[in-house]
Amino acid sequence: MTVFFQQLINGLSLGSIYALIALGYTMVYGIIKLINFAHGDIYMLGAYFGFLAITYLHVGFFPAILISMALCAILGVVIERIAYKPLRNATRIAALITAIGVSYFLEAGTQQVMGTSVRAFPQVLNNQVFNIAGLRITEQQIYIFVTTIVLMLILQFIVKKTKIGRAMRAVSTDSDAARLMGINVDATISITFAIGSALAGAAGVLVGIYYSSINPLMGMLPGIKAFIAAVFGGIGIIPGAMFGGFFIGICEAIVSGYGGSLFKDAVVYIILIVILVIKPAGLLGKNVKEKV
Amino acid sequence: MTILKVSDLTRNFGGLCAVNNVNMEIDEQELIGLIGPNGAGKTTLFNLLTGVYEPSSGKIELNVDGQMKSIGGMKPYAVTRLGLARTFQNIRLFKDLSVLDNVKIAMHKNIKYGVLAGIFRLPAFYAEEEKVEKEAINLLKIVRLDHKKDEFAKNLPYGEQRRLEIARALATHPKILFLDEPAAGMNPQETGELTALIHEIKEKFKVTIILIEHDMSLVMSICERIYVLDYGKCIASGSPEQIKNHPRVIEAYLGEEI
Amino acid sequence: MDSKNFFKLLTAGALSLTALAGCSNDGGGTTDEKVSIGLHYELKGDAADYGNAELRGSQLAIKLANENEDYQFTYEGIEYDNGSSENEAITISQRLISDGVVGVIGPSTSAPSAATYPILNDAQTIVVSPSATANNQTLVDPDDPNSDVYEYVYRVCFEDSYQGAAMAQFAVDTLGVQKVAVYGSVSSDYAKGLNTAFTEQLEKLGGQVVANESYQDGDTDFSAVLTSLASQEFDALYIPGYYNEAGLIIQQARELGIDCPIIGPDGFDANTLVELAGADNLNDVYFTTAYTTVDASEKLQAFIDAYTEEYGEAPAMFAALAFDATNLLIEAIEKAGTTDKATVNETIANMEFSGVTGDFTFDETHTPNKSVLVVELVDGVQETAVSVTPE
Amino acid sequence: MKKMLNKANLYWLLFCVGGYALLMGLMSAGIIDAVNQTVIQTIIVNIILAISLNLIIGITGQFSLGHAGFMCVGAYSAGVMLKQIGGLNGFFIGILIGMVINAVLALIVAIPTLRLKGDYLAIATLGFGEIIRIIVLNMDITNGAAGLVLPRVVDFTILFVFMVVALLIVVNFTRSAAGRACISIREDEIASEAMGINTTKYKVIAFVIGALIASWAGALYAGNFYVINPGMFTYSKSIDILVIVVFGGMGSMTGSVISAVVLGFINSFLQSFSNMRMIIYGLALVMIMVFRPSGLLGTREFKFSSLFKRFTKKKEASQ
Repeated sequence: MTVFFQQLINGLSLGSIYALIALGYTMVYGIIKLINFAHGDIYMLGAYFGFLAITYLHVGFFPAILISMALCAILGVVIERIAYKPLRNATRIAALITAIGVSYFLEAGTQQVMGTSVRAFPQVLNNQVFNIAGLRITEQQIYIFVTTIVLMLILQFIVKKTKIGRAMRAVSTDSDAARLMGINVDATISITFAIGSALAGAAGVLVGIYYSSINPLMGMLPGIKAFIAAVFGGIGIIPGAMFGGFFIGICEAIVSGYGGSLFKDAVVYIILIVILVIKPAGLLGKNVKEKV
Repeated sequence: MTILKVSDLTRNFGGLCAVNNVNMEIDEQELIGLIGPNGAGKTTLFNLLTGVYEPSSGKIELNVDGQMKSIGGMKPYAVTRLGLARTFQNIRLFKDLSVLDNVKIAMHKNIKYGVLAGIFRLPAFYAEEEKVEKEAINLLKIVRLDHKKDEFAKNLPYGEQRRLEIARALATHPKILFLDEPAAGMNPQETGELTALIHEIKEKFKVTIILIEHDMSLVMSICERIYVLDYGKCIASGSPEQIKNHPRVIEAYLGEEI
Repeated sequence: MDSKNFFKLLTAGALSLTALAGCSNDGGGTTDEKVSIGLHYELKGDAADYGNAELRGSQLAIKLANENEDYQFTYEGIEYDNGSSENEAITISQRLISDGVVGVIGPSTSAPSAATYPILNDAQTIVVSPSATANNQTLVDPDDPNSDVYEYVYRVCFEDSYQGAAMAQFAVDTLGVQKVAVYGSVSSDYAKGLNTAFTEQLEKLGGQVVANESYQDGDTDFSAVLTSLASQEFDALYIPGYYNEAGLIIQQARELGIDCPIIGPDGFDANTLVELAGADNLNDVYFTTAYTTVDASEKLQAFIDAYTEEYGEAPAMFAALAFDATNLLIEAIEKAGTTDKATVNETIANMEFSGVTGDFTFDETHTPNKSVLVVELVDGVQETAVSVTPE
Repeated sequence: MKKMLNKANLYWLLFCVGGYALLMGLMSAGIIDAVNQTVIQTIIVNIILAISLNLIIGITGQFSLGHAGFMCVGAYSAGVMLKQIGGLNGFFIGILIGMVINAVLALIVAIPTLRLKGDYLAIATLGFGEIIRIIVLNMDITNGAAGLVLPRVVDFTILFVFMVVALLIVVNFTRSAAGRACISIREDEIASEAMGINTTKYKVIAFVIGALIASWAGALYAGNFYVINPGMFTYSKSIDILVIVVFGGMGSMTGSVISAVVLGFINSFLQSFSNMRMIIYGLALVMIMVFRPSGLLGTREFKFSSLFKRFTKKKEASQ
């Protein structure tokens, strides 16, 4: 039983990271219905920004994460303006291909600039270990979990209680109507990209600290997993993305922990498909039938 | 002879009862009007009859070769195959396809060659395709769109799009034709033409027609019988004369001119 | 912007890139007779880490050769990126053939290699592979040990089965291990080949694999599997795989309190392993390799110094292997005194080569006869090296 | 029979035979060198993949990202049979086995998931494709991650014939009643169903045909390119195919063909740029989409009949 709870803790740490990436996916999707394939690469760049900040500016954990979030936010907005904005009225699949192009560009560009090899992420946290009731919890895990929860609460506050959050919800429901109500739709979309990318940046730094290894292709798989997490919880729904992220993290940990590490991805996909077949709009999503 | 019988039909959406215990009995080749204020449940009733929604309770029966067959809850395509065809309130043409293709698609259930015959271009393919083309053009002639057969549906003016929807519905060889607000957005002249067209179709195809319409002059001039819906309930039915003077109808339409 | 302008833009872009490429291909040459060597590596994509390390090794070898006044030819490396894709590897091989190379160094990994060999061999172009370690990789049909060897294909690395068996021998004989947990990669045939050979030899010597877990290359979270391993009993943990994952596994394993010896293949041999695992965690860690910095030979030390000076970092095993592979080809060309491919090929087949990863000749499968060294790490530093031969 | 020999069909036949003869001639004369021969082989495999995916995405409007999975099954069926039986016989038996497996798999995938819409369908099919790959990765007969090393048994003629047959099937399907039904699903599923079309049935048919043709592409790949391993059939492969389809124009088979050719040569051209090429490729994708979001051809098709029309019109004008 202890092993099971230990796996749960492992899964929560991994799930926190998926959840942070999934939030960005879900926000962008909610507002312009774009599967932003490049989001996983923003997360990767977040890790590199953190790496550079710690290595060359010799900053600590919190400054590193803030620098990385700020740079990722800027990057997200720049990408949106250059690559996605011209396609706002094109088919969604054209926008998707653009996102794939951006993803290739960021990956190959990072390989070119930073080199292809794996970098060891500098350790800025003491790795103290706490033993609680036979369970091993590291200081890093606590940092990851707490940072994730705090960021999510801030996000929830922004979306639900602030003016910009209201604008985001309005644009996501009906961007034309929002424009008529005097909302600056372009600015709102940019802010959504900024927030989503900042969260991915934070996830990048956290993952760097947790696993102490970063490389230019590290964003591909977590990007897909996070998208699955978002779909799983009901894409466009913020609590859904959090829930999906945690669920997938825990699921992977438990499957690998019990000897199925080769099938951990397969199990995630199977659960996803089953959920979608039973509840086509995701776990927390509402089934909206098209009006005839 | 009864062709469609609706008994105690009810549909709830959450707490809202959109269609409440509606009973109808429609004879062959009747021309029926379905009226009521906005939100009365007319389109929901259409959607129930054509299989888009499943009834919460109640029965819908269709006369199929002399037998009354329950069709409530059947899939829309199955209902269409049994002889019910419809148009949509908010026009649902295949916008990026040609006018001719719109009609051809609707003839699908009557095409007698399979997928493989299509892929390998067996003789049946050529024979059937020729037939389909001829019939589709004939239908377009009836709605006076044959000269526009190669245009994209989305490029037609509004009135013509409505007529194309009617032609498309006819292409399924229906026994009952449901028209959801066919005159919406038309000017008086177009409405007049439409009235003539509906009469022509009824005579030519021996088809039963049920239409939802807000244009009372149209309804009163062509419908043989009228059902009135309000808050999901059928509050009156009868001839146009009877409906005009029915106290509950006047109440429901208070402020609206009949 | 209309389409006309767009195409103008595209053309302009393409032209400027062509110009750029023209510049970069212009290496400094001194003599007229330039000998082209194809450098066919994974510079982007999943295996880019290994490909880039090898490219540097090859470039250094060519640079040093051109500085060597005893050599009669000037060498030029023609680089291509196969993007870690087998399909691309084929066209690149054909490009190299039409570029008129004498020989090709690369690719780094087995799958693109398998796609390349038939083409290069048919064109009688020599291939010296730095790191295609798969069992029977140099044979026409790798599933049939009796099939013909590709006449023009050589490799300078061990075969997987050889060093896997050597590690099992060392574990039982020297470490006195009986029960071993294996946590290996399934993404590469390298790791799978090692795993099979290790297990076979271990069982032959009376040992036992008590747990067999797997990961995929690119994974970063091993805590789940290691947590369940930590609750089992074993004398050693064998990690057949490369340093990128092995480094993290060692770090996470030590943190979870797995303090038995950790053993692995030459895939451990890179500075990245130390960076990822942390020097403190690298005690009681052993790996098989062909070359070691312990009591480094003069030749090896010279290579390490030259490499460090050139690139500002210590070479990984991949760079050393590529350095040897490239030097092997260059030396053969010098020795044959011609760029005639058949003659050079004959020279290689009978050559006694002395490189930074050991002195060797080729056996009948064009695989080197090198002795396996087992290196021990103490605080992340190579401490001792012993030679092992599997029985 | 008479109708089959109409003008357009005749011209297509001439076009195919002529194209084949021309390419064959250029190859044997050495004007098309080895590099470009391989590029052409790759393009042919990509054309088959693209049109089969186009049938699902472009014609029927079902966003599938699991195509690599079907290709994987085709490749491994042919690969395993090539190992077991060997030669062209083994290859063709492998193709048949691959088609049977793929038909079954496509049905298993299609029936539950095709109820899903848009991106939900995309991610569910992506999941199925990955599941297939993970199973192949863990099987013994497929030799796991190492994959299979195979002899080359396919030549240009076989590739070309398969491509023409695949094109013929997809184009004829699209221009038959069933194809019209599929297109109507793409345009408006509700209206389509109201017109008496069993939308589920036609989605499944299109999906199965697409899967079968994708399995040919996989088999041809295995028989032509020496090596197959599970790493080739990740979702990135599905995305690569999607890129070809979208770049050519969704719903346009002509577009898919042209796009496969153009991207194939762009890619080959970029090989000379060594490690800059993925960066350029990514930028090119973005630029192409920004400037031509509906792809090269949109939904337009090349037809000999419209060529005649234009020609006769010009004649009339000149008279």
